[in-house]
Amino acid sequence: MLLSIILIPFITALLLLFIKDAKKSNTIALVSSAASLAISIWVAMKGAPDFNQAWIAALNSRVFLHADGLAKILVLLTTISFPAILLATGSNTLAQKNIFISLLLLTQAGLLGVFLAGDALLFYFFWELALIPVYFLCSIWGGEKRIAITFKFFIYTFLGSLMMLAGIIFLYTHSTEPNFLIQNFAHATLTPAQQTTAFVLFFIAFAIKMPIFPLHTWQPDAYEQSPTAVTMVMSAVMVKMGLYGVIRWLLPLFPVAAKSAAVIVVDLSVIGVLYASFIAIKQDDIKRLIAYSSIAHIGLMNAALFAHQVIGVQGVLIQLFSHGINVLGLWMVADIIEQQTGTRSMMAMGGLAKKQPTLAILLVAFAFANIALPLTNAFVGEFLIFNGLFQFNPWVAAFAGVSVILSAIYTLNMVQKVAYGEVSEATQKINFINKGAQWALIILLVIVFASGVYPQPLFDLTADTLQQMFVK
Amino acid sequence: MSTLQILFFALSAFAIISAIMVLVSKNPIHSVLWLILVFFAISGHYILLNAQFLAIVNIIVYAGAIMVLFLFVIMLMNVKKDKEPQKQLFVKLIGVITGGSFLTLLVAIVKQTVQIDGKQVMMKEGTIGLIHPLGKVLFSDYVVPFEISSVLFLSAMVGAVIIGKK
Amino acid sequence: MPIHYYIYLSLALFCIGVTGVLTRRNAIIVFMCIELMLNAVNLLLVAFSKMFYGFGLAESPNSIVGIDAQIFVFFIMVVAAAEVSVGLAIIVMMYRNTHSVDINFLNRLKN
Amino acid sequence: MNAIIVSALLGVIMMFTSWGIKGEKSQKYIALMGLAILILANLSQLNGWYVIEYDTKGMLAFSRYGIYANTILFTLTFLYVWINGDEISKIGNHAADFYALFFFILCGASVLTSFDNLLMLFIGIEMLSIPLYILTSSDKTSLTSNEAGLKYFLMGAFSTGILLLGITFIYGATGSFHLTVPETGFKYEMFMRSGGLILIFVAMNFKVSAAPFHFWTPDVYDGAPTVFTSFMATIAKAAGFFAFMSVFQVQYQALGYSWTLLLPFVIISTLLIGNVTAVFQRSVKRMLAYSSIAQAGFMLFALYKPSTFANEGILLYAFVYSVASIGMFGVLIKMKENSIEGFNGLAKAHPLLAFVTTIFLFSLAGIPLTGGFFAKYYMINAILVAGAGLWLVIVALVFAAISVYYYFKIIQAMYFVPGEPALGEIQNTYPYKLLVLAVLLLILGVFPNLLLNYLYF
Amino acid sequence: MKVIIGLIILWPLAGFLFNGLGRNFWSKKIIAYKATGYIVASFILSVFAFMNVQEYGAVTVHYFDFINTATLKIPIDFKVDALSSLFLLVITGVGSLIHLYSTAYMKEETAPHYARYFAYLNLFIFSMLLLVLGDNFVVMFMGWEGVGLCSYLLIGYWFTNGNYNAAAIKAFVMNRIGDLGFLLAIFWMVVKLGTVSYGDVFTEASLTKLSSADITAITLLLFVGAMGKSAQIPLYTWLPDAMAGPTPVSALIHAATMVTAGIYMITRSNILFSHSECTQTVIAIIGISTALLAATIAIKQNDIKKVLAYSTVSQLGYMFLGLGVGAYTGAVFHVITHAFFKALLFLGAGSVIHAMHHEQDIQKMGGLKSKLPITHLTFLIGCIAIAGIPPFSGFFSKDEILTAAYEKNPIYFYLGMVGAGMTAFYMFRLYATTFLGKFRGTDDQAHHLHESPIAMTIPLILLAIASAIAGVIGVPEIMGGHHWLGAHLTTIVGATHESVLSHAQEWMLMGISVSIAVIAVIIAIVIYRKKADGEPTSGWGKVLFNKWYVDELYEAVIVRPLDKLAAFLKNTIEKNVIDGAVNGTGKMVQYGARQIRLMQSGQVGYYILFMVLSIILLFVLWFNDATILRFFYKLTH
Repeated sequence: MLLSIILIPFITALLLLFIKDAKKSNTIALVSSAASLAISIWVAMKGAPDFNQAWIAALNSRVFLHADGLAKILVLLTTISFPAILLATGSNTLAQKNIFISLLLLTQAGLLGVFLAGDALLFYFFWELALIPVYFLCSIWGGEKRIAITFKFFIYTFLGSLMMLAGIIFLYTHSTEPNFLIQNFAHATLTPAQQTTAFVLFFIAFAIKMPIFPLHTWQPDAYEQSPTAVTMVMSAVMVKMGLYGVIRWLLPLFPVAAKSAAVIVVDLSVIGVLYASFIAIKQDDIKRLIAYSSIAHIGLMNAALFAHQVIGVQGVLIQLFSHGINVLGLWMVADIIEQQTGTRSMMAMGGLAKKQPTLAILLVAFAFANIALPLTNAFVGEFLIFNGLFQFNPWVAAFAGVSVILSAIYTLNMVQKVAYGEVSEATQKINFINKGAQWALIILLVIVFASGVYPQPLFDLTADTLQQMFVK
Repeated sequence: MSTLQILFFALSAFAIISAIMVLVSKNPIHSVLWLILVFFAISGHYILLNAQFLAIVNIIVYAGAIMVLFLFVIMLMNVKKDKEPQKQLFVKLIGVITGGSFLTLLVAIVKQTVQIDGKQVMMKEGTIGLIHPLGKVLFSDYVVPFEISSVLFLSAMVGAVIIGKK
Repeated sequence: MPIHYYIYLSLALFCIGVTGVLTRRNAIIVFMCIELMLNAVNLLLVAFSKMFYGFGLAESPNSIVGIDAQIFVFFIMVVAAAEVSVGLAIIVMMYRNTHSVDINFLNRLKN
Repeated sequence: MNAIIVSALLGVIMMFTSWGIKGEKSQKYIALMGLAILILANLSQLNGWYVIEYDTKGMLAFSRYGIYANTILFTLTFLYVWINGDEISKIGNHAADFYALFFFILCGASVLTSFDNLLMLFIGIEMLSIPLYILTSSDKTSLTSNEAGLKYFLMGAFSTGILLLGITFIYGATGSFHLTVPETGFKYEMFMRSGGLILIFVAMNFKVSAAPFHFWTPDVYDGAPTVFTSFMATIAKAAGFFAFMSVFQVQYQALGYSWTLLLPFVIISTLLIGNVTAVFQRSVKRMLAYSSIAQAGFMLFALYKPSTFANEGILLYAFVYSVASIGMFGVLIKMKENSIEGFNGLAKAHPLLAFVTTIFLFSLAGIPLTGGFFAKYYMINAILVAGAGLWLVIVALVFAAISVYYYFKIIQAMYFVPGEPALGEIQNTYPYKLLVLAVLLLILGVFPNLLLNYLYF
Repeated sequence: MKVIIGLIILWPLAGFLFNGLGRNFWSKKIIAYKATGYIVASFILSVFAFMNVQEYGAVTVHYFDFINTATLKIPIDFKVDALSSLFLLVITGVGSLIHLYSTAYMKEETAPHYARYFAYLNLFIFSMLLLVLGDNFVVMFMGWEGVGLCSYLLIGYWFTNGNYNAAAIKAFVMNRIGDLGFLLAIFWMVVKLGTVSYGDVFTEASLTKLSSADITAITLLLFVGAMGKSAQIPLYTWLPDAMAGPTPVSALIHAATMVTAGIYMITRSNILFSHSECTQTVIAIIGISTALLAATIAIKQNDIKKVLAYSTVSQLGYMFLGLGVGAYTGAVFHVITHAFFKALLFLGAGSVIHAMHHEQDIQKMGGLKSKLPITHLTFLIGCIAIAGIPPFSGFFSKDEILTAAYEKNPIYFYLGMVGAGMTAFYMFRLYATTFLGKFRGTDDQAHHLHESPIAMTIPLILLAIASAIAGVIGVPEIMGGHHWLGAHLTTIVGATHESVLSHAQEWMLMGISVSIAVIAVIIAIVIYRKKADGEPTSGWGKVLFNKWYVDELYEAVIVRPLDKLAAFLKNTIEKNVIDGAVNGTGKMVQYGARQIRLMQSGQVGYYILFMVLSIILLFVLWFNDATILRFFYKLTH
């Protein structure tokens, strides 16, 4: 069951290499991603048995897939995102679209693998599998400065993952039994100094992936230059890999180090949140704005994780999902606008509400979900996150809280510049919204409100992870 | 000072001076000739050490065959003394200093090795340097390397053919 | 004769060889200096051989301890001869192409 | 023993082939057949089958490991000849002689995987080196080839001198040439012995082109005919590493703590110089030369302390690295020019070639799902198991990230930069041969134990 | 009850969905009927709920758990009690009237925009009901932010106008600042108590779990929230700007309901506030300061809606003064009366603007008395009510607050008196300039002047009646009433305490306030009967006309420095420092590559030299390993 979630996109990806027709390949991909969505919903509801098979005997590494709450929610996010993305960007014309989609699905397989892997080596494998197709996607189909930017992004993240590799091997050599099961590492007897070392190694990898200030500079550029479908994947799902790593690795395996680093990391994250928010205020490029907003949100989640309060972590578990959905919606709207106006500069936009009211409404809805208005999904998560931060330190929460105001400023600025005002020359070009994108957005919007009003299913889904983390 | 010691020091001085002359001679042919003298001096040492076989081989193979080969090549090329390019003095100085420090270091290593302090080398006596025991050992214990070095020669031969053939 | 004498002598010859390699530009002379280094090693080996032979004799009159070093010297000579044949062939070929045996002339390949 | 004898015999046979059989194709096939026989003969030793049963009197010691290392080298040579056979015959008209030299080199390599005496080390290294000098300078009309040959020869001879001095020191200190020093003579902890070891260390570093003794590498690899660079950088180097391992796996304790200082020093300078200098190369061939230095830096990890990871890792590394390099050089041979720009637009013009190149580069960079990843993995694991500091690993990984920088430049050129690739004529089957290598790398990238399991059966 | 309360809140939501989703399908007529109908339905149910509370007391209904985890449980509970039922009535009642009014006022809009307008308005009612009905702070916060959102959307309703959008953003952001305070207060409660339900929190307030410092902090933070929503110093500047929205919106949101949310919140948690003397003092001071400041500004404004806006701020200040001095009943009373008369005034103003074709400057009006009789009359009633002249409603509520203030501290009272005087003055200045004297507008406007349609006048009339008589619910005892409101709210704020003032004193205070008001009214009418103010060019007039330059001050002290900071971060730190460091690393590698490359000189001599030097280096390293090794050993082990 779990294996099939990963294999479906993987096999489809290979299959697509041989299907030259753009439309057909899109349909096939859509069907495949819908299939994995169906399976993942089934898994989320009913659970699934672990998949456990010997892999590299010499190293005692296993193909071990395990779905706990954390994995389920992220798998769900991934499998929801991909059909939505395919639906939304299906009509975009690209050269060699079948390969584009194929690489996209490979990324999906990698992402799903990351979330499901219970074996460190396997985890690392998928971690890279998720990265490499993105490198090609961005470099081939990206914007003007794509090559240099993507390269920077790739080297940056690759360096991070190499550090993680060092960390994994370090743990492996210190664990009581020589195998790679992540649970097994928890039994490794590490001195505090060793814990700190391993912690730092892993943290670099995750911090770059998330990214945390000041390691974030690859992100806005990468988001800006990537083809939007990839940006969506990166920002909705890929950045979650970093947070996932923190939850899966740093907190349970290095409790002492995580605790002693908490103050630094939380402070750094909060500084990053404010920093990114401030920069977002001054952005004119709509994609960069969303990118910085994403940095701020991710920073907040990271802070809450390291604050390590039950309530805050619970919030993060929800927010992982919510942020993905919201940011996906924002990107889709941004994509439609960019596709049709040919510009990303908000100065050139305006009057969308007059020209395309539906799109404007969707933009506004996602914008407000993004700033965590109550009854949208993000509110639940951020409310709990702030609560956790407050428990950690009220001042930190207060400072982080300033981002609530700042986010309102930049989001509303964006809404104003894009949607309101007189119809600009660029906006005049927006003549239609393709049905796929519209439906994807509406589905996402339904999720936004549904999980904003009744988030309990998400809580239930992640309860076991929380239990594991806090009840010893 | 015994004769042995006198001979030793004389040969040593001769060897070192000749070696230095190899370096300082401007004319390559002179260098070759000085080098042959070094080899003779070394052969002298071998005789002192009663390594007669090696002494002979050294003279025949090295001083005789190899050095003559060198000589031939130099003459073939007809390198004149005035055509011979020289390195800058500065570079030479660096070379000498480096060589000197290398020597110092190696000597330091030997000096540090207290275990060989006062150990003597057996002069004149001993049968191991004679052909008979050497031959016996060479064709019993060392027959594998002996055979394998023939392969080495084969490859050198092939190489010479490849490179030498026009 | 103390072993140190031989060691110092050999090391001196060896380092003269090294210095020669470092200071000369003529490829043939450089190669000759390398031969000098090999010979210095040979001498040292023989000296060691006789030192160990001395130890061996003290234990048994029929000892041939140390003979392996002399055989080693023999092999060094053999290999050196092979090397010389190839080396000179390369130098001659070089000379045929460039009419020079100056190693400073070899600087097409760099950086 | 089988390997040594059969390879020597095959060398001789190949020598005569050049007189008897004229067709270059048939020479190639004879060589391939010979290699197959060689592999079989080598493996059959495991089953107790000997061409000649002879007591080597402690000169050689045959282990399962050594035989397996031989097999790897022979297999690599087989792949190498299979892919590059046509290119070899284009250089001069000595194809058969070159094959003979390959066999002699393999003979030397077999010695290096099984020696138990420093004399055999010396002879083995010379057997490896002398044919390489010849191969390097084999393109007689090319000045660069001449230059590379002479440089290689002079420096190689010099390093031989250093090696011999080291062996002599060890002999002086222990009274024995045996790798495992018998309990006679002076005991351990001798300064001269350690000094000798360091000198051997230097000479071996030279052979495997580890910094700061790497200087010959870029020039020689660059100057030599590409097809032979491919051989030198892979099989010869791997053989050198096996020898290096044999010496220091036994003797490393003699250096005590110094070992934990000297080796890291060499490792880091190798990684630094190899990786950092490669960044700036415009010539792919030269870049690969530097990258091979950098790869040597990783392979040196295995020397730190003997362990299963080190032993298995060096085999895996040697194989994977060689396969990737042979592949990469295989692509390079077909390019009309060596510059990175030459690769521009290759993905459009020849997608399959671009794909296999990508896999080779991935493997060299150590990206997961290719064998290169596990090779690096084993190395890191080895050094961590050996108790070395994590800092060494981290530094190495930072350099690995830098290596991605230059490897990916080619990928960028192939896929993202439009242009006309400077592609020479390619036979239809040629890319598929390379594809075999790529597939091999991919398989090893997922199941590295396919290679390593044979060590234990 | 569960169903009824659910329906009260769901009707507006249904209206929102109906109008929002169907904006392209329905005709304007259907939209208007449905939108108004839903609210009226809600009102009817509210009345029913109110009766129910009167009869059986408070009701709490549980629907589902919003958040239910091991550590925190936040249910979606609604509570209808004395306080919320009152607010229900006000919201749905006034809301219905304003919806009705709007159907006519917004006639000019095209159908989709018309629908959008009503969708927003319905959503607002929904949010406001959520705010009022919630049984815990989180549900209140949901409504709290929801009304903020609707306020934003409605202020920026005419979205093509950039200034309107700026005003909308300003409103939302300032509200968010307050919301942050509110949120922090909630966090504080969660951390200390683990619950946010009113019942639990208020019970715990008197127990040991909360120290007095905690309570002070929580209440102050809550008050920060109230400041934002109810436009108190220093967060009041958004409200005048919010007049950019359609006038009925100003009436509903920015006068009658949303802005009073702060008062509702504080009254709701009065138990907490009563425990903190400090907070109460702060509230009182802020309240009276706001009342005075806004009143002074209102004196010199020429925009009919701006005057009303500042008047609203000022009146809200009074309400906070009431809260600060503990007169919760008085504050709620004033909320109710203010809802009537301020909604009336705004709608009246809307009627005027409607008649004047969107002219808002009172200098260009005058003499409208005869042209707009109903509007004039109702507006006058509103003015009298707000000026505090008995027996109109404003008098009773304001008097109750001022009396309580006097009890607390006479200074509050005197300052309040001054404010009351100013209120009377500027309201009648507005009245006189608008309705009396000669018409000063263009001929075109004069030609088209007409009384508003019936849909607009009916709400005016109904509200005028309410404004006039609403005082009856809180007639103080000395005037023979028994203060129904006080009795009604006993369950919420406790029994009305016995006044310490003698009857004579009370009468005297009333007398002072009434006479000051009357005098101010007379002065205003005398001055502005014939002419209008020009724009003052110097002196105090100019300062007041420019609103004490507070906006400019904020701009200079807060907005611009932050903007500069953001620009600095974006252009300098991000680009040069952080990204610079990253790129610098890359450059360093390249530089190193260039340098190391030079070592590869191509000369064999140098190569061998380097080799020998390296050997020497290795030896030196080895010799010196005692010192170097110790260093490396530490690193490696």
